[in-house]
Amino acid sequence: MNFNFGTDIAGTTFPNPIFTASGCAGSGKELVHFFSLSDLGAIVTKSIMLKPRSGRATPRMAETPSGMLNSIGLQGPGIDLFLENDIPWLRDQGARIIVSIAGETVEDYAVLARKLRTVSGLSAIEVNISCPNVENRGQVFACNPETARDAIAAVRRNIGGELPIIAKLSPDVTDITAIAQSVVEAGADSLALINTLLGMVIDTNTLSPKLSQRTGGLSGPAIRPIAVRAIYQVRAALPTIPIVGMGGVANGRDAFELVLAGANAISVGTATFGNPMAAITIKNELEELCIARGFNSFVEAVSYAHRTESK
Amino acid sequence: MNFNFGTDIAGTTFPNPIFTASGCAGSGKELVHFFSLSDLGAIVTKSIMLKPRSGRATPRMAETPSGMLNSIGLQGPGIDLFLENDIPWLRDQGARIIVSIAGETVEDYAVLARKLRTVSGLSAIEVNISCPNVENRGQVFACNPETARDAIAAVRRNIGGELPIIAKLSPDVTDITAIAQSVVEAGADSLALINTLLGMVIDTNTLSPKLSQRTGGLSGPAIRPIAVRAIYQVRAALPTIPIVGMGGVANGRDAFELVLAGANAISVGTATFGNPMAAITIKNELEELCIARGFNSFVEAVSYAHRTESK
Amino acid sequence: MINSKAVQMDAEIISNKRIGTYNHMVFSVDEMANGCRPGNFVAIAVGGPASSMVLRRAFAIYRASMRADGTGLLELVVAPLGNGSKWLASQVAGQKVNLIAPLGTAFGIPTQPVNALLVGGGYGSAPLFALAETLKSRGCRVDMVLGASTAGKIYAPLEGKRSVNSLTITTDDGSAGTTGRVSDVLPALIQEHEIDLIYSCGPMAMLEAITAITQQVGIVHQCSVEEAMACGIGVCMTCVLPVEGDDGVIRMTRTCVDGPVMNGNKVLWSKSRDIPDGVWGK
Amino acid sequence: MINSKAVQMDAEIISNKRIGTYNHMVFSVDEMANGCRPGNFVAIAVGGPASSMVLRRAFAIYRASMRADGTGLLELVVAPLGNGSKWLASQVAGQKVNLIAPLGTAFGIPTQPVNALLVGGGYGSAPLFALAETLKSRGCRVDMVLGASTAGKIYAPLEGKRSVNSLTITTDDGSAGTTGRVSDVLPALIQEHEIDLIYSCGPMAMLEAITAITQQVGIVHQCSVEEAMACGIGVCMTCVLPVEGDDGVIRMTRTCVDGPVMNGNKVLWSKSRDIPDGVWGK
Ligand SMILES: Cc1cc2nc3c(=O)[nH]c(=O)nc-3n(C[C@H](O)[C@H](O)[C@H](O)COP(=O)(O)OP(=O)(O)OC[C@H]3O[C@@H](n4cnc5c(N)ncnc54)[C@H](O)[C@@H]3O)c2cc1C
Ligand SMILES: Cc1cc2nc3c(=O)[nH]c(=O)nc-3n(C[C@H](O)[C@H](O)[C@H](O)COP(=O)(O)OP(=O)(O)OC[C@H]3O[C@@H](n4cnc5c(N)ncnc54)[C@H](O)[C@@H]3O)c2cc1C
Ligand SMILES: Cc1cc2nc3c(=O)[nH]c(=O)nc-3n(C[C@H](O)[C@H](O)[C@H](O)COP(=O)(O)O)c2cc1C
Ligand SMILES: Cc1cc2nc3c(=O)[nH]c(=O)nc-3n(C[C@H](O)[C@H](O)[C@H](O)COP(=O)(O)O)c2cc1C
Ligand code: FES
Ligand code: FES
Repeated sequence: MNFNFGTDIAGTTFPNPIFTASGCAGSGKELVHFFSLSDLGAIVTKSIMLKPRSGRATPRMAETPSGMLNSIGLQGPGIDLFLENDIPWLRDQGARIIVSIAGETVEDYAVLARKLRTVSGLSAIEVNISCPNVENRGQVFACNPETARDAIAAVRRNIGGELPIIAKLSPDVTDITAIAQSVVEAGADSLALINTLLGMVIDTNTLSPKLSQRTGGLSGPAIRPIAVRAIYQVRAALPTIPIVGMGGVANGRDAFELVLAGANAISVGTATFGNPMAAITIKNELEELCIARGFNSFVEAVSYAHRTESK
Repeated sequence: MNFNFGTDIAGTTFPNPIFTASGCAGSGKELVHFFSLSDLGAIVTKSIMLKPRSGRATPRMAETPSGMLNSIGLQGPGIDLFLENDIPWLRDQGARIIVSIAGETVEDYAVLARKLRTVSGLSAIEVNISCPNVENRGQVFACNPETARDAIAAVRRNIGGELPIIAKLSPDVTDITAIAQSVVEAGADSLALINTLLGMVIDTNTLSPKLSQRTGGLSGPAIRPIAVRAIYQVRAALPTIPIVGMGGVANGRDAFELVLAGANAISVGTATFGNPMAAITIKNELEELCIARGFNSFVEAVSYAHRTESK
Repeated sequence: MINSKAVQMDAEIISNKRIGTYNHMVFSVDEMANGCRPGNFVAIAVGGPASSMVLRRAFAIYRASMRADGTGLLELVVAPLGNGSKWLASQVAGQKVNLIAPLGTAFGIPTQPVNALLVGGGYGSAPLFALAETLKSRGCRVDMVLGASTAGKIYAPLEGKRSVNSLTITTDDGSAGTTGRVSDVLPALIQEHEIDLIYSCGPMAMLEAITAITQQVGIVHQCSVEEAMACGIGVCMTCVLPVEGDDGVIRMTRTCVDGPVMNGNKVLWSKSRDIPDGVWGK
Repeated sequence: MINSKAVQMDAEIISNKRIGTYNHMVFSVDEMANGCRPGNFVAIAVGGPASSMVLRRAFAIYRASMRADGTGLLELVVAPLGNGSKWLASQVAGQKVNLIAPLGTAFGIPTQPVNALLVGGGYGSAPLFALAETLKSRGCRVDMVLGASTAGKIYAPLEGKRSVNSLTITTDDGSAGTTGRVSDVLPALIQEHEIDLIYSCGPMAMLEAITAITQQVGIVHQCSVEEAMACGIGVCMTCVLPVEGDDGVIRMTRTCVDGPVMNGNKVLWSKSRDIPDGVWGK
């Protein structure tokens, strides 16, 4: 078959557009039990912070209709151990690696970028700015065009020339295109849409919030219509920016929907919890669908739902 | 039994806290086939505008995982015919009536309020401000503290002293408590939380957005965690404001969850489409649950999930 | 207004048989069957207790009948296409589903014997057989045209065929009957059988094509439309079509309560799915 | 790391019987049964194709065995409590469910014959019977305590009882055995049977109470914990507990891959569900 499934994110080429979503595949160590990591377009690692993090107290999750809440709190070993242990291992697997970073201050993002600058074998860096900014009353970086810009600018200044920066945005904003515009101006090469939505579940037995942190991030098929809308809006506002789409993709049809809306690649998150093989199944189904609908290459399908407007 | 199921919204008492949600029960004419409208706390009518409205072209809806999108576009007969036909009929049914109004300009809201001022037999007026403001590039009134305030202030100035004003807010904002604060300052006596979230579905057969208007409002159980979070946040910020909660309530447990988060009454929307008797079933289940959890009155259960914080 | 006979109930599946690409399903209902008229539909909750599908699915009533023991039977023809219909078609005898029926308007039955042509597309043939029987019993001549993309999608059971004077079949791919669309064969049939009245049920594009013919020839066209419905009972306003009323005003009209059977000649079919100019409130 | 034997498959339900307040369910699996050890669990997708439940449910393996024909059997004890478990318990023989097994750690088997006390709460008894058989076959003395709120929630099938030297039952309401909790009867049993090692499985509060005793008396405590799991395979980090490692560092440790069987004496049980001071990365 002649179908070209490859995709390009800010100059880096991936053999197929299906990635893992940050925080939904760990560092890939468990998933190799089910498939070869090199079969996916890329592995996006769990957002890593400067120092080791215990994360939040449990309960950290609650199932919701067609979705779930989580408040993991970015548990992880910190950047140094991560670079020592996980990156070499991922390289050995032949995986294309996108490192996701998260900070509590603008300076955190700068330091993380400097640490990554010299690491070889990375395909891109995803900047998770859906984190509370401890210098600004805990307001989430991604919820304000200025703080979002500051975090991305700090990464841009420190990362060096090569590595594409993917800014990951939160949907919990009045106008996501304004945030998108702002981070692109600050030097983001690509956007990841969308992170989870802030939600809450109350346990009607204990009569208290179910999660230890009260609120958590909503993911899964329930949020897919929000993801499609956000991707579509941002694509309309920024016609050429590469977008990594995510949010409730559970099968090839879902992935195709996000692609038509404007995603140049798709991250699979919550679906992996229900099915460890989800990303591989989605990859195969998406390829079949693109072919069935008459596309000669994946790239042709990207943003196709916008065609009527450009006519 | 001694359980007191009554609730109070800004001085108006309702025998029970289960209402219909605006736009999900028409004017009640079809539901009387299934139950007596006076059995519910109140009927919230479909948002009515100044003039007759055709609404949007079809398709106007798309099912989504545990939810649906709609873009009805406020189809309706306009306030004059509505007051002539629907209100007398609802009064005859013994229903408690909450009229929902919607405008395209601040002046529209003012005129609608004046028209309602002298109508007898109304329990409250709900102000749907999730409408595009034609004087401000079509930005939704509820997405900006100033325009939200202007719309509510216009109603406040024109409605006279008696009728409680319930301001209905959109969850599609960065900080819903800021909007809540703003409309309460402008004279809202109560808040309705939440309206639908902006979403989109793309048809993977036609390769175009499924709804004629491209985007639509997401409702149903999928959005319940967002509703619970919004109600909880606003309740924490405004401890005494009466809140009419809604968003994905499909059974008594769901309603109870919103009540514990801070809702003084519950509107049932999308659930009625799946089951015309939903509101009645929810009412019965909610009463049983409150009793089973040891509450002596409905009012005791309201905001109960906040108790740990006030300790 | 909502069909005054509408009842909500849990109905047991009596049988579920695959016929061609369809499932013929029989449900045990009570006296409710008595209230069903050809053209009415049923709204069924799908997916079971933990379903991700929040909306009911509408199905035209294929047949409704009362048994000697006082129980009623409701029969449907289900095309397993998407999640909801596939779930329904996978349910087995003995299981129960929640349904509301009868809903919507019925085909109007002429008071005088007339020559009626019944036109069905795909599973759109379902409500036409009961209609044919009723028309026959009133002394009408009944001819039928059924069309589909391919032979397997023609639903025309033997017992159904008995109640029509003639049956013409068209398929897009020529795998059965005449190659082409139902609208291709209509003009000749109208002339040949001196048709007074056309009843139709099928995809919207087919109904539009038939209307083009009936408006031209000037004969009555009662069609059963199929617009996506969220509630099926008239409360949500999703299922509307622009229809000209008796007062000459064109309104966005609910097809679940003022339909599914409507006067096809009064529907402003519009492929573009716009709100046509002149609609009330545009 | 994930259990190296883990396999994902569609498994047919062979039988599903109500026993007390539980469902005993048997699934046909292939050689996978060979890899299952007492303590391992299975993760099952629930709700069918249009399910609103996106997460698998974990169930302790009650028994796993190979049949002469080379097929394997997997047995579970399911308490139908919430949406997922109710759905599973309502499935009938012949239907298939998707499962992943074996997952997680197994109970460690002592190399020398010892005196073991097995403590189960509610359906927590499920994995203990296979464990008892294994211990017996290694020459251990095996005593068992089962507790529950009420008699109907004690799961103790006849064939299971055969492999234990003694069985003590406690219920909160006194409807069977001793009134009280398992922790009330433990100290006496530990002394009486000169217990070297305690295995436990049940609600977290019970495990915590047992740990208070084992830490005091200074005996080994292998417990199977039950923390809410989103993925069951180690990728989501929802299922953690603060556990002291061999290096003395307390880490938030995944109970799906480094558990469910853990050294109870090394778990920092904390009712408040805080991150205890001293946890790495706090
Ligand atoms: C008045 C009426 C009568 C009908 N009679 C029959 C019948 O006799 N036999 C039969 O097999 N089907 C019939 N349908 C179509 C049926 O209601 C379902 O829409 C169809 O089975 C597809 O639903 P799904 O759940 O399988 O697909 P999904 O893709 O899961 O459907 C998603 C949503 O879109 C709506 N939708 C999808 N396709 C259609 C369609 N073609 N028309 C309207 N809504 C659609 C569904 O109702 C649902 O709300 C009828 C529809 C209407 C409105
Ligand atoms: C290692 C392990 C072994 C288990 N073994 C058994 C067993 O042998 N038999 C049995 O009946 N159940 C067992 N459970 C509990 C089972 O996994 C389900 O959690 C329980 O059946 C309730 O799920 P539900 O879908 O019915 O409830 P729902 O309310 O629909 O569950 C919603 C979510 O909360 C989680 N949840 C709810 N209750 C619990 C709980 N008590 N523990 C952990 N998570 C919970 C569910 O897994 C699900 O993700 C075990 C759990 C774990 C982690
Ligand atoms: C358990 C869990 C942990 C997550 N951790 C991270 C994270 O560390 N960094 C990040 O950027 N996003 C994180 N996310 C968000 C996902 O990457 C993704 O944006 C979101 O879940 C929507 O996709 P989905 O619906 O496919 O899961 C996490 C999501 C879940 C469910
Ligand atoms: C078909 C439909 C029409 C609606 N029309 C209105 C409306 O006219 N005015 C309004 O304020 N809200 C309207 N809503 C929003 C609902 O009142 C409610 O806020 C929302 O649907 C969330 O509740 P639910 O999940 O219970 O449906 C509509 C919702 C639906 C699904
Ligand atoms: S389907 Fe709801 S009004 Fe017709
Ligand atoms: S359940 Fe996901 S890591 Fe343990």
